Amino acid sequence: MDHYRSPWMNDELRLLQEAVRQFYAEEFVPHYERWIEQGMVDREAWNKAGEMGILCASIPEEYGGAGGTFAHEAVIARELSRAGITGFSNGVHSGILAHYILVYGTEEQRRKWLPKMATGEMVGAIAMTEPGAGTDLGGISMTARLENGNYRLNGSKTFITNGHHADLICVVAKTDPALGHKGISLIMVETGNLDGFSRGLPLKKLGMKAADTTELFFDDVLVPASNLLGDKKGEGFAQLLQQLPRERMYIAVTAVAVMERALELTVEYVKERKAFGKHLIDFQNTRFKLAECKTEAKIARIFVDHCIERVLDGTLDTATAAMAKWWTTQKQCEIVDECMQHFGGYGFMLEYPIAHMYADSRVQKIYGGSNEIMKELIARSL
Amino acid sequence: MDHYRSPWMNDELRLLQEAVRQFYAEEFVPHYERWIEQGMVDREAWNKAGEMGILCASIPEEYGGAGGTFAHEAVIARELSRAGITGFSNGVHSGILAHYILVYGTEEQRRKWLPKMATGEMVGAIAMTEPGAGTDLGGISMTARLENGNYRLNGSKTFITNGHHADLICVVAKTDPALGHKGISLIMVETGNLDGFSRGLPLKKLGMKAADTTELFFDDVLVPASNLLGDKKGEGFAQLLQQLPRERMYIAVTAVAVMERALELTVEYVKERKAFGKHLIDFQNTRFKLAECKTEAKIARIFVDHCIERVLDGTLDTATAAMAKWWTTQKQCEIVDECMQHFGGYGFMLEYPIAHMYADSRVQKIYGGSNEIMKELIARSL
Amino acid sequence: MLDTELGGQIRSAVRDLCGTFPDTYWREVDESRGYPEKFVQALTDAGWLAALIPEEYGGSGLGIAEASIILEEVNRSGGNSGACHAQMYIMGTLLRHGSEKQKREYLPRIASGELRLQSFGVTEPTTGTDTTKLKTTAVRKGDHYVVNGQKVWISRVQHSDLLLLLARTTPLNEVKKKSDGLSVFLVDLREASESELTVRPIRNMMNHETNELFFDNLKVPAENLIGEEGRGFRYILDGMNAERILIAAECVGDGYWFVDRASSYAKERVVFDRPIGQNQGIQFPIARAYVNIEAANLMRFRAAELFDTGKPCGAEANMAKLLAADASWEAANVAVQTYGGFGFAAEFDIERKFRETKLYQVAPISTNLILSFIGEHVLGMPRSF
Amino acid sequence: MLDTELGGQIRSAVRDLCGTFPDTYWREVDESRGYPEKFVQALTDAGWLAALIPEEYGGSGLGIAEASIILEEVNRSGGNSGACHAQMYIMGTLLRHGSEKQKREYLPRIASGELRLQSFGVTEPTTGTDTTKLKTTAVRKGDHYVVNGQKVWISRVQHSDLLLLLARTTPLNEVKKKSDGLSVFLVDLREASESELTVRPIRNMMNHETNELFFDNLKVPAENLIGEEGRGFRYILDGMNAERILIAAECVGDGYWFVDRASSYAKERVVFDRPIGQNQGIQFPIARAYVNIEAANLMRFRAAELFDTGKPCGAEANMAKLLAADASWEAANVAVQTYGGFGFAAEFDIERKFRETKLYQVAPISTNLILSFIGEHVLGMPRSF
Repeated sequence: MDHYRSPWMNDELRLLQEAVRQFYAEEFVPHYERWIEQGMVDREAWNKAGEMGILCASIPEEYGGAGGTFAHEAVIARELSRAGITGFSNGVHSGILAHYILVYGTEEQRRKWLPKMATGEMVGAIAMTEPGAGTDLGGISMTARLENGNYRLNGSKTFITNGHHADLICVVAKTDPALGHKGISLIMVETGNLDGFSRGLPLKKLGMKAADTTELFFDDVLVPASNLLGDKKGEGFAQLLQQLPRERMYIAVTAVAVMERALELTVEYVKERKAFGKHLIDFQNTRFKLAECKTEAKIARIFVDHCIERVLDGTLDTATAAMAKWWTTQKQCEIVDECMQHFGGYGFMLEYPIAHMYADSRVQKIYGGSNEIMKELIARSL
Repeated sequence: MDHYRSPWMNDELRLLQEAVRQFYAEEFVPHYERWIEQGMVDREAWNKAGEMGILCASIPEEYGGAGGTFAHEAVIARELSRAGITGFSNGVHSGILAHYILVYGTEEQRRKWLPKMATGEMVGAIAMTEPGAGTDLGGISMTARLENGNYRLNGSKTFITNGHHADLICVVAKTDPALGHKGISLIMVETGNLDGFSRGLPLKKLGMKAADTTELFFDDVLVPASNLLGDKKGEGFAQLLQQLPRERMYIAVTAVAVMERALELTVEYVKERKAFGKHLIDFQNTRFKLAECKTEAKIARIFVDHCIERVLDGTLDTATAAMAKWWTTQKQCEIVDECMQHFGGYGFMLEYPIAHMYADSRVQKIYGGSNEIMKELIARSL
Repeated sequence: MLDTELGGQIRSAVRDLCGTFPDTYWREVDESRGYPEKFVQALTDAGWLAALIPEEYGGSGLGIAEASIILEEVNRSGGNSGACHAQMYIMGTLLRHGSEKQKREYLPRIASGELRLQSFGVTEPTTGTDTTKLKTTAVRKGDHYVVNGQKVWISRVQHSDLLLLLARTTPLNEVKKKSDGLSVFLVDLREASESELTVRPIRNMMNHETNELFFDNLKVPAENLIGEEGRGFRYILDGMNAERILIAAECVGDGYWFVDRASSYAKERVVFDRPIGQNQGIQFPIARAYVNIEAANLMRFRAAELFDTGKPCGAEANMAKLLAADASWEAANVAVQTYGGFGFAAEFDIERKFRETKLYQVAPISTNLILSFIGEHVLGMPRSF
Repeated sequence: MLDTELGGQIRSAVRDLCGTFPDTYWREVDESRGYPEKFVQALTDAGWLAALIPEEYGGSGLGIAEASIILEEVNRSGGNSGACHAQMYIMGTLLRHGSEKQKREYLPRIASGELRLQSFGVTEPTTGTDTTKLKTTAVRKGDHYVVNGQKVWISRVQHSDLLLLLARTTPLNEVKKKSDGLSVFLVDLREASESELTVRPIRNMMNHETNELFFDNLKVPAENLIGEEGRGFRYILDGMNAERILIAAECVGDGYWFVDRASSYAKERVVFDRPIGQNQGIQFPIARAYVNIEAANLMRFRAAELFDTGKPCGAEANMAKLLAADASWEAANVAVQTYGGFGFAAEFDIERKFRETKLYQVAPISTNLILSFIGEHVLGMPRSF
């Protein structure tokens, strides 16, 4: 957007940005249409990303990561959206799961899993939602009972991002069903040759067609007791909550990148396309609507940059993160919708990226904590 | 708003903020209701403000100003809104007119007028709009003809802020009517004992009741040729344009302060008031709506702070200033409207400040360049 | 109903009458915070305020659709029905539930204008929209009731002769349903002494006379009880749909007025050598506001048709009020924006109507309560508060 | 019109028929990007698609109000009228302007389902909404016209036997008015050879078959010209109001479907120990969406009533389409938000209908062109483009 540069960018990040941009263009974009058709990214995309160094970018080098910060993650996520790609869910893998392991895991667990996640040898997923329990974690029915040094897992999960490819799954389960929220733990499951574990077919969904999203089934699955994340049962709920503000910023970063791209594509289109003998951009309605979009995209960018700086200095609070999540995703949907309108019928054609952006955007208002939940979190600070 | 502090604030500005807050509370607030009734602030409010040092805060000390920056002006303007006062139009006086004189005036002009403006001995106004010409300056019919070392002014102006009290008026007039925009000049008029000059009664208007807004009539008014602002005829249009981005920030700063105050008053009210046996704040609709308001107020604040930093480092561009002006005033009206709704019938009662805020806010979307014009300016950058 | 011959005749007659009260008249009334005495008199003399009173009681026995056309035209002319609309819907309680004696005594004099029934005393400061919780009591003492309590937002008390009052006659803890035990009285304001009834005006943003009332042992003759004691809540509910339909019509009238003014101004006002209406940024918002008024207008006539044929119309009356209030408010904003600075100057009347129409987003029922009503009673979702 | 007996009977019969095509049917058609062959056949067999064809030509001679109820019910049942609605409004051009011979030849077979007239060839890639500039030409050569040019967004060509084509028969520079010189032809798609007519499907976001057409010396018998040569633009204008009313009805049907699903789900889905519909953040948006659908619905019936009584209905038809498309889109968004993650999963059908209803904010006329129409032709403001 014009001459504005994010205040947290520096030379190192600029080099990373260039490199990542080139990597996506060469390694992802040519396969993207095929990924959409097959309903998921290629498994080897993860290995390539690992080689490129964009997995676990903010994990310390001693655990195989790139030793960067959230700013590195933001650059990597932003460029993915700018390349027009959805469905390569590195946010869950590097941004969330790897950080769970880093923060809550034992030293042994860190050394065991993080290096493999950094190379892409293991793809990570988090299995939280169940058919009957989304927002309300107290309602989950997945159980993990401790028996002879093993946890026995029973239950099913749905809408699991990276579900098909996942080699390492962090399962939210009740280790003490009687205790409600305090009986929830995070159990790490390695899926290789695992008896009783199966995955559903990729779910058919509105957008994000290249995202590998499946159901997972656990039928008397046994994992060693040492796979409990951290060293204490019943901490799962607190562990999930603690990282949320930071996690929500991934969504906000993506939202802003999508707005900017939508606007860019639309401005290009309305400058070319003619109606009634004029370029579309010469109609005042077009000018005003796009000026409004540009304003809100820029404001969103500046606000999210502010929040990123708060992540970096450790002062991002729950309410502000919630503001960033709901507002940027709301504006993403509004701006993409408005932009699409300027394409007329062409906006519906899948050969135009705006059609994909439209279908892909809507879920942003739902996942990562629905925007209604965000408003409730903000209301608590009133 | 929570723990957020504007990044451009420093200890000196914090002291200023405290002092100004106290000054308004003691010297303005007790008279405010009366000012509303009489349709204008007291003339001596200007002198008191001069004594306090809040006039010409960003004018160098050598011309009697306080030697501050736009940040000082912003603090002074913000506190006025926080005190709930509209109508003391220091923005026009110190923020705009004094800067015209500083930037375009000759050294003699600066020394002649700025010190008096700084003390409040002279109140300043800018006479631009005419009954037949607002946005389109090319359409003004006020003339200033050079005759024997004098300019002879003929015409009338309307909606002139500070019109009744003004001692020094910067009149936008055509010195060469044949030249269109290039024939426009700024002529400084000292109103004391001036033949042919008269003012209308205070205009009745929707809000801003304490603002002294009048029509001005010039009937063969003669002023010395040396009252041409600067030393060259026909520069008026360029002079007016050049300062606009900075001027628009006054409106944006006020908009944010009003949003924050509206939200504060409303949160207080909904925490007290009950309906159906619950406090209003316990209704989810109340919580969500106010969470939305709080989000947008905070985002506006962060964006405006970004723009203020750009004013301070001299990089604020036209499009970004236009974004700040239209978006913050739009949000000001939306938020005040939404807040008022939560007061139910009480929101209409003039003893509740929210009723005044509602009536006062609407004009923000119109003056300083209507929001439609702002969108056009942004569209040019698409 | 939208274009019946009768409706057209009424519209045109009321429009003619309103035409004799130009903008300046309303501006002056507003400025002096006065009551449009002359206008209300003219409207009464022409019989329009008695539209809903049956012919046998001296009225013209029209339906709510026709009555709503009258008020729409008042607002569409630049005036404000707020000064007199209540007579139309308050009277219904008396008409439907009053005794023959009460009707013979009051209705013809209301129809002729001799008596004004403009005030409706329901809301209290602490009960807000939860009417069944109201605390004003009326206790029977011989041939009188003695009223104690407080009311708020009671409009037009200073320009009305009669007040329809809702008060509790059986304490809340002695009734089976909380809506039981409330009764309706016709209070003669002319007879109430100052010590028994104190009227305190509330200053507000528009020229809408509204007051707080304080009852201190006010004596009301028992014969002024309407219908049966304890059934008052039901009696006034009937009138609420009428009120919503009429207010929707006023909003529609306001909406058309704003659109007329805005589009005319947009055609005439030339900036940068062309009429500003040629700008899509001006034209499209006016057009969109118009579309929403048209839709609200259809809902208002739909509700009126159901009302006039005795069918349930709660949903439609509420939706009409919601749609119309939102639409007139949108139109008001569009008009201000089209007029620019002139929109704020009293002499263009936009600012006055802008203040006046805003009231209907809150009164007599807020948007949120309408949404609750639709959510619960039409769509069957659970009660949310 | 809203609640006539005939309308009610049609509604209930169509609803019964649609009930035999459950969600899974439509989901499979969508998934395979197929044509709802079986459904269209059933609708045709029951005579519903011939609703507007006069009885003398084998149809049922109903009005547009009844026809719109049919399509509304299709969409309200979770289906999509997009596969077959065009037959209803295209046929009008043939009916009103065709020769008796043409009518006798085609209408009865269209009514019986033997022939499908589902495609309408107007839009071109470079002319967009400015129809009079179209470049496809038809040149008379003996007893044939020879057609050359290109069309875009031509729906259902692969499932239609006949195409109504608009082409220029007199060059633009030889006509007085730019809307002169266009003519309408009935093209028999079964007879067109591949070398003369190329059909290229366009992949899109919903399962809506739409195509580009390339005409390369396509021969059309002169007897297939409808009405007089050069007057075609006027002939198709007539049908546009019908199209808008029918599409408004489909949007209304979609809107009710979304609100039904959302409110049912909100009643059943329990989170934090209570149905989510108890949350105002869920309930109020559903209620608001419902109110807007109700308003749009009234405008749709208003437009239909004017259409059916032969009165001008351009403003109302356009407003109905605008209001209904906006309302169904609002309802779609509300439904997705209510369903949360499940709103995106194909098995709940919300995502399919969400994609389908979105189309109507753009097609067959965009919101902005409707606002221009209202601004210029209803409110008298200057042309803005």
